[in-house]
Amino acid sequence: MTTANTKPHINKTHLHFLLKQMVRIRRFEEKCAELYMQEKIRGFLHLYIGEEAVAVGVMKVLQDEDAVVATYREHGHALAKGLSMNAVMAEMFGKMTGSSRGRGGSMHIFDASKRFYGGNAIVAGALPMAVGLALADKMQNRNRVTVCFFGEGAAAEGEFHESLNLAKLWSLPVLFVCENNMYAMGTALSISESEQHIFKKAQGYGLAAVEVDGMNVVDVEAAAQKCCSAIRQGEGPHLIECHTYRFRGHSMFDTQLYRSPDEVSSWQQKGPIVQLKQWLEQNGKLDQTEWQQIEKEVQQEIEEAVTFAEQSELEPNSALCRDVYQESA
Amino acid sequence: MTTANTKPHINKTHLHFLLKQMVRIRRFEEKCAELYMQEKIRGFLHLYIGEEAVAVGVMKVLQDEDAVVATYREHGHALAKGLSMNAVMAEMFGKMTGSSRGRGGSMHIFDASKRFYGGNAIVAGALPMAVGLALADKMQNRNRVTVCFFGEGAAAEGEFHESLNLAKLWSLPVLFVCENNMYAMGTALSISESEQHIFKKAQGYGLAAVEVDGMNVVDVEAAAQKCCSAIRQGEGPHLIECHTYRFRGHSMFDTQLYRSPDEVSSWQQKGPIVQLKQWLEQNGKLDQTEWQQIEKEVQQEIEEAVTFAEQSELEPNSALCRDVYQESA
Amino acid sequence: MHNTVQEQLTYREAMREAIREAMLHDANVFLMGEDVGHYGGCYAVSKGLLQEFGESRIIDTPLSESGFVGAGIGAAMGGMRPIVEVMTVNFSLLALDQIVNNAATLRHMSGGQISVPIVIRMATGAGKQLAAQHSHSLENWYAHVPGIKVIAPATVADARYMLAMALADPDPVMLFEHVMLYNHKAPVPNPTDCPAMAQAVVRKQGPDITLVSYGGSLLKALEAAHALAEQQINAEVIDLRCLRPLDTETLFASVNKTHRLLVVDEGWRTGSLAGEICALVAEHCFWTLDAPPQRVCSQEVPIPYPKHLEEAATPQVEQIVTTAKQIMYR
Amino acid sequence: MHNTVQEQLTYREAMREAIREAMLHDANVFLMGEDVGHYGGCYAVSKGLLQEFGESRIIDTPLSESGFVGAGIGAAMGGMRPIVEVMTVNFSLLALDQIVNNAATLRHMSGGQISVPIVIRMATGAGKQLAAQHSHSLENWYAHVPGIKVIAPATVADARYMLAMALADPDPVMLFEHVMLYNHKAPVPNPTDCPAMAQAVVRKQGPDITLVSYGGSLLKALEAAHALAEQQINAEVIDLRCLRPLDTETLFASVNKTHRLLVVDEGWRTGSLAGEICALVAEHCFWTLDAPPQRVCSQEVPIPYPKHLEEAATPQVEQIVTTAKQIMYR
Ligand SMILES: Cc1ncc(C[n+]2csc(CCOP(=O)(O)OP(=O)(O)O)c2C)c(N)n1
Ligand SMILES: Cc1ncc(C[n+]2csc(CCOP(=O)(O)OP(=O)(O)O)c2C)c(N)n1
Ligand SMILES: [Mg+2]
Ligand SMILES: [Mg+2]
Repeated sequence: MTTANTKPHINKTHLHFLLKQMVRIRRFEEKCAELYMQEKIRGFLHLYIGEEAVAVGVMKVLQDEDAVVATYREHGHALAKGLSMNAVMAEMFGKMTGSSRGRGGSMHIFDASKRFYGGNAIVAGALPMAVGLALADKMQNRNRVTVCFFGEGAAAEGEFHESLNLAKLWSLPVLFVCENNMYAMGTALSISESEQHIFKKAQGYGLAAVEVDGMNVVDVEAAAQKCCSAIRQGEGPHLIECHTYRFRGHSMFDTQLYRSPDEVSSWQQKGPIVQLKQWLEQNGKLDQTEWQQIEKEVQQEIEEAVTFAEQSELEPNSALCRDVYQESA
Repeated sequence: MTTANTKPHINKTHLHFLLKQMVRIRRFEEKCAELYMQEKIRGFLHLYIGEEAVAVGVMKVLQDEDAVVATYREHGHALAKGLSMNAVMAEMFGKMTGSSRGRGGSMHIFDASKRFYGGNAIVAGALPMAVGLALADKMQNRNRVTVCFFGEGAAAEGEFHESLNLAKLWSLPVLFVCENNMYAMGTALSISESEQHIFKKAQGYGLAAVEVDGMNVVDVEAAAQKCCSAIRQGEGPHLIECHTYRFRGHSMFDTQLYRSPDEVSSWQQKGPIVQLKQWLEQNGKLDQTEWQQIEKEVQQEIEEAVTFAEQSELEPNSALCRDVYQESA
Repeated sequence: MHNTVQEQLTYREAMREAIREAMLHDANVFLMGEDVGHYGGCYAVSKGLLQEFGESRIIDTPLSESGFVGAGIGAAMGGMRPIVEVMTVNFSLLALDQIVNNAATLRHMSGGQISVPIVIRMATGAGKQLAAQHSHSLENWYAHVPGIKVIAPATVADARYMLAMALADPDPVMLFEHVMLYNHKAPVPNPTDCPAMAQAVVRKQGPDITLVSYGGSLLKALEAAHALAEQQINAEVIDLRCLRPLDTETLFASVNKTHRLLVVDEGWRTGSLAGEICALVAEHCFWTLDAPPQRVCSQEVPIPYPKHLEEAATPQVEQIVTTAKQIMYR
Repeated sequence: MHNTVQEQLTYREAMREAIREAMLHDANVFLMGEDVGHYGGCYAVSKGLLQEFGESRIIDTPLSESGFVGAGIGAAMGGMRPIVEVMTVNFSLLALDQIVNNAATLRHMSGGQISVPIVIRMATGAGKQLAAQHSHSLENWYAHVPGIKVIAPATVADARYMLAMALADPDPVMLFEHVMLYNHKAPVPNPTDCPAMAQAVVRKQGPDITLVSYGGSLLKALEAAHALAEQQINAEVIDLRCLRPLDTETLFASVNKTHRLLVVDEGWRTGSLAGEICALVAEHCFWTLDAPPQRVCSQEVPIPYPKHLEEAATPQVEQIVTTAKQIMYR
């Protein structure tokens, strides 16, 4: 790994930015859950609540031209990568102004102009795609990073194995970020992996890998910073295993029979937002007014997004079959 | 691993048995190559010549009720597991007396009564099946081992990853034997794996694994012996990586542009048969007469097999669609 | 026996009962798949079974479709009777090599030595706004493959009884459960009233036109038939039930009576199973047909997320009615 | 230009020339797949290309079908023009999720933002005694999927020119090369004489019956047509060339002229592309048909190893002739 100064420059502004990003994601998703109950959002809705530090920490070190590939639990990644909340919310509503023109919904948020490549609902199915995006960069001599987020459950799929091997074999600029929230739907890691340390699996491919507290946004950012600068210096793919936890069910249908409320609440106490907020407060870097200001701005952004989504148009039925092939082709 | 006495009991009879088994396979396949040129055998023909020590060494430690799952390069395994040469040769001829009634040919030799489960032509496609056979044994409380042979090329496939994880996760009685002959068709290991030590990959699953000189039949047998007794004592799956080399092309179509004749001949000098034969001779355990006797017996067995295959009947066209489903069903 | 008060069950409960019964009846039966245990099944089919039968028989697998379907095949070869749940048909693509190249071929390419008595269950179909990667209907692909059998129980009764038939079959059987059926509730008849696995069933008799359907589309076809009846068109509705092998006898008998065919199938139109049915009828009932055979299928588009577009993309009752009337020249 | 002395090429050489030309013409084109480099391609199509273009553009991949097909999709999204060779259709099952759930859906589910201009080539078909796991013909499966296009060059000329059309297409194109065609030799016409990618071609004109075919079966259909001609049956032979989208215009025009249809297709009969063609014709040309549409397909059996059984399992000229005569009531 590089010896350059990779310690992120942590000052108040920086930390407030991270905090606000996490709050944006949190409140946005709380709103989504509400809208789901009102049946304005449908399909599968997978909330990221509790895991915000991962997306926010990693995204902080990316440049605009770096690419992100995510899963169906990707609202947070989309917002952190710079997609407008309006477009993301409209997508959930299935409206034409949505980031995917309403065709994708919660699981398929895309924005090519922001190099945000989904929103992919087949577990581990996007890992090879991330490898390919990085391959294109290498072939075109572009110094860009492709970051690929996936759950610990995905590590059991053959695609994980094939993708890590290809990435290392061809020394590609990919950062694999495993969001280890301990469960794949209702299946605990202990009943799905014989080797439960995902980062150790990376060694089977000679890949540099680390694990990090995924509830601590600064730790995540620091790890991502180190890995990304190594990648930019041509040191090939890296993997970060982020230990995290989802506070809500897998999707809106989950009755959570597989874990205890105690387990959930003990994780909630070390939640990424509460943790950072407390630290800032205790260190005199966040006062009541500042906090309220953050909440207020976020609230406003969300209200606007809902209004935008509500007022946007649905695609007419006559356009059903557009965008199956390129129109002029 | 078990502390029981696992060192194979090596005496002259034992070594002569191993030598003869390897010679049987070698001469059988030399004959097959000849018959292929005469167009009596068709389809793909993958010769095991050079790799005999692996099948012979492993099979020596198996019991009748242990299962074997192999690849399309499986003539040696079939013969070593106790299938009659007649049935294997007739299979190559596509005759009704063949081990698979002629339906499978060289790539699909089966004998359920011998627990020989192919003959599988999709690379890595049989690994999950081996896991399942072992699962059935575990569920039925049968103390049996399932041995699964595959090439080093197969280790790149997702099925390798999924199968090793399942086997270890469920602590199943499987022995994975990787026949590392350095090439997958024309693709050298160095251009297909970022981590070229296959046995090290097993660690990513917490699986016990060793590597062994696959040109030395006694070493292979010793390793297999150790692993199998550990498996029989409930210690779960094991993996052996056997370093070996195929002296012939991948199949009969291979022009071998990807390796030098020098490389081939240097490996031929340490061939499994020549090595054991020399050792026996140098230690006064094999004289000229004994060697000729082996060759003669093998020759005779092969001639009988060819005659048997030649004289056997072809399936009538009217029976084309039998055995697609169970007849009475 | 229990003819007097017939039990009411949902499709989901019927399937669960079927699994329970199989597990109780044969110690070699086990259920394996993603989230079948602790989670209770992605569509709650197996809820409670872990508690009843324990972890050795209700096995939560890792996300490894190829691996655990292949392991099921091996276990079947080793004497077990696995019920493997692949959560949905969408993920079954990852296990297709195991199904097509192993399960379907082993008996034949071993010259008849090897049986693979496995049942592979999966949810299928659209209707829940799950978008392009989660709304496939690929029963037709499986119905194309010699060596496997394919069933699609469309009624609560069939959900209750067809699994046992599949498990009794010595060959691999794929069982498709349409996602929109799980909440349907109906009384469950006696097992003896359930027709054989490979038999199509006439769900409604009628002389005017034959509507052929299966799985998630059957109820739409029946609803359309009722709407048509109000317009004095008396349709016959056939539920295929078994998609491989096809019960062409029942099919042809109906068409030879009605002289008209409309197939309703949620698969994409081109290359659909509906196309196969039309082709079979055109080949075998050509001279008795009074109009071209037609089909109502899904539009040629990855299924979109919004409700109105999902509905526009998949077969709907109104469309069936309109097409049937066209076929009747009405 | 080079109209005077026409070059003779084998199908294999034509495909190689097509790849070479594409590589020379566009620096973003590269070839990737198992054994395309050092080995020279499993059917020797890419022999010599590694030497000419180097390891950065002729990439030998590990045995990871899902991984490298997915990587090709990603590379296409990243601005490259990958030609991905999946050795044979048999192994493409392992990459099917990537093709169906990613390549085919990305444009639509992103609302039109993303193009996946990839060409995926593979060998297909039986005839080389490779038995059950190595003899599939699954073009019909791919032809079922909206979002991808499917082509099957059956002639040396099409092998020479269709790849360029596929690469010029902004959408994913699957290209099927039948294993029995590689050694066919024929003169190569001018590129300008090559019809558009999605156009079916009448390979032989005739008023009596329409024979429809593609890929490895085309030559059998043509041979059958010549045998029929000797018996005063003048068949029209259509080469579909593009299996998705289908050129129904050419197809219907021919059937409306001949009033009779026979489809020849190496896929298993039930659920074959031939079935789709029959269904389309039954739907659209019903009133002009003078006989039931028929098909000659593969038998419903995993392809067996012995020559005589492999031949019995797959379409043969004699069978085409016999069936055509039945359709002509002769
Ligand atoms: C190939 C595949 N199999 C199964 C599913 C159904 N499924 C969706 S999410 C999920 C759990 C994934 O867990 P993990 O990778 O840990 O991600 P998390 O949801 O915890 O973020 C499952 C089983 C799927 N979408 N794709
Ligand atoms: C899934 C799959 N991909 C490709 C092939 C074609 N193929 C057959 S053998 C082979 C090489 C396998 O190499 P390895 O596993 O090392 O075994 P070896 O032949 O060296 O014994 C390839 C690429 C196949 N049969 N299956
Ligand atoms: Mg998880
Ligand atoms: Mg090898």
